[in-house]
Amino acid sequence: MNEPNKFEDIPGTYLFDRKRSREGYHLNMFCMSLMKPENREAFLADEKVYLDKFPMTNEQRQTVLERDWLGMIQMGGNIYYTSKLGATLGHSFQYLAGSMSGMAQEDYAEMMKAGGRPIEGNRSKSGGK
Amino acid sequence: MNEPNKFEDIPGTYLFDRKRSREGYHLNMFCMSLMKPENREAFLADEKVYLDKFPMTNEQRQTVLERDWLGMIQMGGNIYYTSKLGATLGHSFQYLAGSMSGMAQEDYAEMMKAGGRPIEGNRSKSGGK
Amino acid sequence: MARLIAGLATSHVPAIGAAVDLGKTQNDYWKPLFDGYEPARKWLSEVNPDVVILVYNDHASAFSLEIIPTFAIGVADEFPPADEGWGPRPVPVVKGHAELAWHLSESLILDEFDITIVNEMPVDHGLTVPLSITCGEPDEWPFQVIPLAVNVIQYPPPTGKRCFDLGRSIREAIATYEEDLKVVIFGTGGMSHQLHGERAGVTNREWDAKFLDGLTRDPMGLTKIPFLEYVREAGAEGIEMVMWLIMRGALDDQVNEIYRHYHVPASNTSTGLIILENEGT
Amino acid sequence: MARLIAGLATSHVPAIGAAVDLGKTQNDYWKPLFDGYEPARKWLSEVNPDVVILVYNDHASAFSLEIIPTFAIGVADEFPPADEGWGPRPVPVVKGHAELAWHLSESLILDEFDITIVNEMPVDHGLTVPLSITCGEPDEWPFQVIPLAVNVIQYPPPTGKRCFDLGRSIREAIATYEEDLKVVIFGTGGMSHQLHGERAGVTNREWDAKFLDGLTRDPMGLTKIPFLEYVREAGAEGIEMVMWLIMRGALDDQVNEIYRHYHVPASNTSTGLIILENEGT
Ligand SMILES: [Fe+3]
Ligand SMILES: [Fe+3]
Repeated sequence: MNEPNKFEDIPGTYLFDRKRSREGYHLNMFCMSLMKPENREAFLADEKVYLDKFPMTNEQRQTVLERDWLGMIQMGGNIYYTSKLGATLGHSFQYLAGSMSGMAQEDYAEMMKAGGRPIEGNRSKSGGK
Repeated sequence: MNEPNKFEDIPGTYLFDRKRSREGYHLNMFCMSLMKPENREAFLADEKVYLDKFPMTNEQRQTVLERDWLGMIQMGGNIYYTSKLGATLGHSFQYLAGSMSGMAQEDYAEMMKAGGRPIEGNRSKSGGK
Repeated sequence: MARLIAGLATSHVPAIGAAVDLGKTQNDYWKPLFDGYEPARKWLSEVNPDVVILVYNDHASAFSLEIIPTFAIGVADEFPPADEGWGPRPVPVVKGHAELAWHLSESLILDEFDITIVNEMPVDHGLTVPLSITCGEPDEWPFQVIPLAVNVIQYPPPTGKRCFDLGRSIREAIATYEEDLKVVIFGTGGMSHQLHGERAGVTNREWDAKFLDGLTRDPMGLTKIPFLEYVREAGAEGIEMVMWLIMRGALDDQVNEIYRHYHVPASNTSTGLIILENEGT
Repeated sequence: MARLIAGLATSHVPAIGAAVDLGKTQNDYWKPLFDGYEPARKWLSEVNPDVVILVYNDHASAFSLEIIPTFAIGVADEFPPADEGWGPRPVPVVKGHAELAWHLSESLILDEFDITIVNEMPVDHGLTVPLSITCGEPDEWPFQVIPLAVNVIQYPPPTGKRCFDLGRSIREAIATYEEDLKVVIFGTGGMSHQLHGERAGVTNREWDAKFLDGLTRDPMGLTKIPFLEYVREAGAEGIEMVMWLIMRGALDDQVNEIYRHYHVPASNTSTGLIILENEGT
């Protein structure tokens, strides 16, 4: 298995490599802009108008409007950027993590309290352990 | 001779080391601001008001107002920054170089055409050659 | 002469900072974690360092995709807490130590580390949470801080070996600084955690324990861990632990482990804290 | 496979760019200099590279004292000419080669060079003047450009040896890039000159000649020149010549010197240009 494939073999994990960095550039820079309170206000006042300032794809734009946290990651978003959108909307990292892994926030929180998602069974798609 | 003294031994030369970088920080950042046309206009419209935005020392401020190009360097200015003030005022690098070395622009230009300032006699204060 | 006497590694989870800021450190969820921080606070206040070199990663706060330095050293007099989307943390401004930071930068560059020197840098949870963990809520932080920011977000981060070697060079740089200063180095981030994707929330208690053991007794072994293993075994964001190797590289070969604390979870994360002292001190 | 076939070093004096932009290249002052550039233009158009890796220094344009990267690689698709105080130069936008630039950055970081990766970067005379020198005034630059910016303004710049070694690592990175590309590397800046202080205008013809000779025949010797010698012998701003060593490090041990041109003055500066080809090409 060559290097990129080795990373793709890890389940549910999106390496923020050059491909994703280039693909997600404007999506991430939109999120970055939300570090300024005046930009957060402008975004919340009219999301679509604000999003139009950033030349991201329509699909990326849709993930923001629909709060599709996993979709953002799959389209080149990086969690440290998308978490700034999360914070703007009042969501914690844990809320986002639950959403991306397809769990209700309470179930996700319970899993973490019980010691987290087990590494067993989550190391490899091909190896299956 | 220890390292810093070795540099100080070179005549008419101001190593842009940490000491000068710290001393000249705001003077240089003022110059940097002149990369934007609107800032150049604001500076030219009222130099003193514009300079007040930058927390430099009064002595540094005076060197700007008096076009004391050597003084700027002696107070932590760096030529690649002060040249932006030069450009704003329509001066070339050669004009600034003449001024800093105490020569009329024509005399300086003639010296350069004749091959430049000789290295002989300009290597060392102590060694004298 | 400046003396580096100890290293401390700790997680820097933003939720830990929020627990402090919102006064929740004594509730059922957070008390076990914070109780474990008490001995570290006591140790640090007794050591009473003049300067802490704080190795952390910026989480898209001071830097963005516009510019991604591998290693950045903050040489300013002050570093304000960053606004990460919910307003800046209500913690004191971080005071730098410009002279030592410049000395480090110079020494490292001349030793062939390609440092980025930074004068303007807000500091995010990666830097301020370790201060809250180790100092509580003082009006002023009790020491000066030199921020050393490492890229671990954009692939590729520096290798574990490069990080360890950077620590070695920091050790030499401190030893040649003339002022009499007591210095402690922090490595932060980790432990096993993943914040993104369907695998978010993964933890690995055994791997973390091995890492803590290795940090004390076999750091050279840890420098051989490949990037792929960090991601697979410690979660994608577990790669932050390469920063602990900078701390370890700055210490002597032989160290005394003074304290260790491990707790799961803090929000999405396995947390750890370890204190290592040079034997001579 | 990508192939690095040659290196070119040249001064990047802003006044040379101004002479081009103002149509003065044929007057008495500038003609001798520009006549000497003709053979280089001819050579480059015959080589017709796909990509030029252009090693230069930013002169407080993209970066300021806020952030000072030792080595920065531009990975963007485009780099606009910078406004250095008199408006941007009227030259084409510089087109990058993002894929190769990212490959270089990755490869260099994994090889323990602590690169700063940059997506937003106006490029100043340090980058655009060498393009004007070697290409004249086309509507579009005839190749893609990967900017590699080196700090030589704030002390300390990287050592000559570190620069040479970076070149070595660039050579290896290019050799592992799969697309079939013809690559040339430019080292820019110099030659002997000083722009500031009472000693402004100093030049050193003998030292420059020795440097040019060494570049072809004894580059390892050049890597041993200490910073102090550059400043003393080649003028404070002559330190830019360490960037020529990155170019040289990227070439084979044995090279053929194809062309050399030396002229004093351009404004305050001794100018030089040299073309070196790998023997196999
Ligand atoms: Fe972190
Ligand atoms: Fe230059």
